[in-house]
Amino acid sequence: MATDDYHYNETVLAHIADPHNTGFIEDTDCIGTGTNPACGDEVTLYLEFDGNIVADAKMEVLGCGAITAAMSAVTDLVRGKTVDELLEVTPEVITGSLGGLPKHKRHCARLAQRVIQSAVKNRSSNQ
Amino acid sequence: MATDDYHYNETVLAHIADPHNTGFIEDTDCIGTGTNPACGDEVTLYLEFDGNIVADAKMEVLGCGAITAAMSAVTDLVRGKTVDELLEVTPEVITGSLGGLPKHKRHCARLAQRVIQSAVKNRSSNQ
Amino acid sequence: MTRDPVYMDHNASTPVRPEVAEAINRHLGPAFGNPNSIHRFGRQARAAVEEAREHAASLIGAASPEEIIFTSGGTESDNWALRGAISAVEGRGHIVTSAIEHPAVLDTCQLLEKSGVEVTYINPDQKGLVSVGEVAAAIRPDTRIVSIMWANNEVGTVQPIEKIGALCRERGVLFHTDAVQAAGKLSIDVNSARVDLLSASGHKINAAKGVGFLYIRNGVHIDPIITGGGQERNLRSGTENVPSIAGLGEACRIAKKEQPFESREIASLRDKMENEICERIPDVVINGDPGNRLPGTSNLGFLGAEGETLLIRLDLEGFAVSTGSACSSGSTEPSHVLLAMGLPKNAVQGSLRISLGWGSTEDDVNRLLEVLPKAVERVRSIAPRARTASGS
Amino acid sequence: MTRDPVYMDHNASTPVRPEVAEAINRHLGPAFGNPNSIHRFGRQARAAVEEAREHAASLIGAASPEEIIFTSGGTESDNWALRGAISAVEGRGHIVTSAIEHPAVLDTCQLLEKSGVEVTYINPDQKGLVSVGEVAAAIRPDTRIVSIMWANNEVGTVQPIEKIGALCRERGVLFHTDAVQAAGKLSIDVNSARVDLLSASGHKINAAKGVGFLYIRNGVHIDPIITGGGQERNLRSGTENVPSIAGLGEACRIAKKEQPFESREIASLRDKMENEICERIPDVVINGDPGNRLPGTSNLGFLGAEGETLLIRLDLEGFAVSTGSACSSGSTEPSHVLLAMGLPKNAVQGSLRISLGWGSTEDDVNRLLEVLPKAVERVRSIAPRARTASGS
Ligand SMILES: Cc1ncc(COP(=O)(O)O)c(C=O)c1O
Ligand SMILES: Cc1ncc(COP(=O)(O)O)c(C=O)c1O
Repeated sequence: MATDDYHYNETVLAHIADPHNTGFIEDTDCIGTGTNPACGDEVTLYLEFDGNIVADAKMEVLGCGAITAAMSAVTDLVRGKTVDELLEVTPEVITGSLGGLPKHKRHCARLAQRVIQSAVKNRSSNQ
Repeated sequence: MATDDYHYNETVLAHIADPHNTGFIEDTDCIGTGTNPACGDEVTLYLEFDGNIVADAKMEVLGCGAITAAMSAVTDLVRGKTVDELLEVTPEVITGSLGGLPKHKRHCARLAQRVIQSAVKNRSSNQ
Repeated sequence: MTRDPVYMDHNASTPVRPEVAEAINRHLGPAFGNPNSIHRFGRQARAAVEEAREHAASLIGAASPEEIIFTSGGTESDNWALRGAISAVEGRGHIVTSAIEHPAVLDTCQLLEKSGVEVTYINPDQKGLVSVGEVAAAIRPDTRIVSIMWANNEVGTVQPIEKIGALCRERGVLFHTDAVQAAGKLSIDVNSARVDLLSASGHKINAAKGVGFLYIRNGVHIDPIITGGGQERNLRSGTENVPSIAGLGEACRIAKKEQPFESREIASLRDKMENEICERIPDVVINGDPGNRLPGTSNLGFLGAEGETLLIRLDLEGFAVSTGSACSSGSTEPSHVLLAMGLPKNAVQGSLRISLGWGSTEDDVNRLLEVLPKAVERVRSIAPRARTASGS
Repeated sequence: MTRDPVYMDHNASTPVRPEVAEAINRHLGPAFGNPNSIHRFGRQARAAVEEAREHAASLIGAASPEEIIFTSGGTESDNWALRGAISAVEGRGHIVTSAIEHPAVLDTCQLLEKSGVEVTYINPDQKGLVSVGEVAAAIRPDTRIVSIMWANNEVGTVQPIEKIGALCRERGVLFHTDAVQAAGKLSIDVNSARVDLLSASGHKINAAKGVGFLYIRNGVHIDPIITGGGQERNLRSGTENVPSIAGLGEACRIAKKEQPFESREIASLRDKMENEICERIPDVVINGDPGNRLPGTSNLGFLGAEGETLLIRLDLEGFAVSTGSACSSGSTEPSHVLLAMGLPKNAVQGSLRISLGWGSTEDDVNRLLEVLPKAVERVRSIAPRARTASGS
């Protein structure tokens, strides 16, 4: 098929229509947040650890389709990962797991990564 | 039908495809000529009088469709007319007898009229 | 069992009427000639173009078909009106426009500003209405042109065009109106409205994309922006898009005949839909001016939801709607129209445009009503505030 | 018994191939969406546009589909290349072009002159060929762009594009070529020819009127001339003409595949026709460069006849030909191309362009050969010189 740098692909569309792991986790201190002032996006990520390993992840998003898809993908990606491994979840990894994002939406993957880092930082600072 | 200021109408097209009274008249002194330097048109009109009345008319044209049609029409229009009546064959009369000319070709009717006048003048000057 | 998707995005583009497709196909077939050719193929094409011009003139009440010049669409028409008006006079000049114009006007104004033209952008009120008084106050001695759209593409608000037209006439200023969304949906008369320049686009009135026209009142002079072969009375060069022009003519002919009836039907379908939505779904606001809108346009704010996510959920359920204008696919910014209207952030973020038109049915609306409440609920549940909200 | 008229004016416009009409109709039917809409109707339209872009890129050997920007036709492409290149730099600048360009280039240059741009118009030789040396000599330090057409629309002469391209690259000057007549008829490779900007038009390659493209080499910057919604990577705003673009893509795909074969066929048909005409009719000259022409183009001077009159006579007999370019229907002046080539007045006045293309048959040619000698004789007999000529 012809290249399409304008539209969401089917994977992204499926994430947006039915984002994974929406909601929140009570009693966790591992919470990351992020905003994108230009679009008005607001994002929260909740991680629950079992020892050093992410056991559960949930997210809330009020933002465009791309950030919704990115956060949905993140909640899948982080499961089973150690804190060190979490730092390896780069924007490229997130975009890759979505099969790509339109050019003008790639910043959403960067926001999603910052939210992971924010969560990790909040946890560490409380340990 | 919609107005069409761009194309020749059917009457004009018929004149162009088969112009009337082409050729020349030998032994007449009533010859009018005209040129249009911009287009390169060259026109000659031959009139033969029976007393004060035009008995025959012929024309030669090397020029665009519009001047060909105008001259063709003129050779019909002038027949049976007196010299005075010839002066009443205005560009409007010529254009009218063709059912109209495209706007940018109306100057051809003016050239045709000048050729009639030129013929009349040449005759008068020889009488 | 998959049902046909339901198209509810008529302000973005419209389906082509079969009569229009037929007219187009005539000139994709044996009547393919160049209208500037002298021979019969040319004459046949020319006749079609001139017939279309008459239908277009008739749709907007132009005094003469000569006042209609075909273009490649609404965007070119808007560009031409503004760029052509500015370039036709000495000095840089001043433009008065509104902050809720289509980007074809707004971006062009912003670019003209870079070359020294001054522009006043008038903000509308909360309903999207531009005040005639503010236009009057903005006109200066060096104002070359006032450009106010007839109706807005996102919220549908209809502007007081007749009053602005009278004002501009009185003040001796050119008046352009972008009627891309209004033509064929509202009754338009360029003479009673005293419009000098009017833009229209084929694909908003059930004709093809890539064709439109600019009405230029007899006696008004603007410079051409595309020059060359001298087509369109030397005002818009380029071989005429005969098939699309023939189709546009047919669409204008049909619109002229059916507009009053169709508009009433569509408006009542839209009103029914809005009433039901507001009844079945909490926290919905209607954006725009409910009493003064394009017949098929409904712009709704679903507070606490995000528009694009809702749009995509609806898309996967088989409904095509939009979050605002479809013209700037790259845009991630919130609607400049809703922002200029001063709406609160959550109404802007949660806004969805549902636009009905030719072919929309009660069944479409009923199917949407089945699906929309759950979709809104689901999308709202994703948002951070869900935690503190009453329900979940 | 009336037979179908015979179309021999393919340089003015071409019939639409059935595959192209089919592609167009797909997007006049259910796939009518706006390619900038997010929903499935939009995605479907977008995919068609991007596929067409790939076919267009492939036809001219572009390195990337991104280098193809769709426009409303050849005239807009030419305008854009020149106006956009001039506007993109400070200062007024200088253009080098030829005296035999299409009016889309020539008139635009003349208008740019009015705003202070300087233009050098190079005269071709008697065959219509532009000298590379003269282009080299015309380039100045402030030359912004050289614009030389790939092949001429009236006489078909093919220019030394590769050499001009190499020259411009060496001198650091932008090189634009109007390939409206060449695309699909000659093999084109923008990279070996070192072309920076190339114009093409749909209706010259069996696609629709009102669509075309401008190739813009990656890294080359020109200003947009139509602004707004930000379509086409912000270079050409306006809702994309999806049906016509899809059709153009299909036409490019077919042309790429069939061009070498079809061009050979058409050229041999044209040569046969010319030979027969010159054998059967006295005082005929071939205008242009017989050894270096577009395959279907034949421009003949029937000395002592007048072209338009001959054209109309042929039209009534069922043959569509032209006297030169079809673009300027209003024009009464003799061909600027033939004049610039320095042809004698009678060759200019008596010139007729017969252009063959896809769908032309041997039978068409045979039918013409039956009719043409008498038609020429009749038209010659009208002229004043008939009296002194030998025959009548
Ligand atoms: C109000 C308005 N103006 C202009 C345009 C641009 O017209 P087009 O899509 O024909 O370029 C549109 C639609 O996109 C519109 O809604
Ligand atoms: C050489 C050349 N350039 C430009 C054009 C203009 O293209 P269009 O007809 O698409 O406006 C034409 C044809 O008319 C042409 O032959």
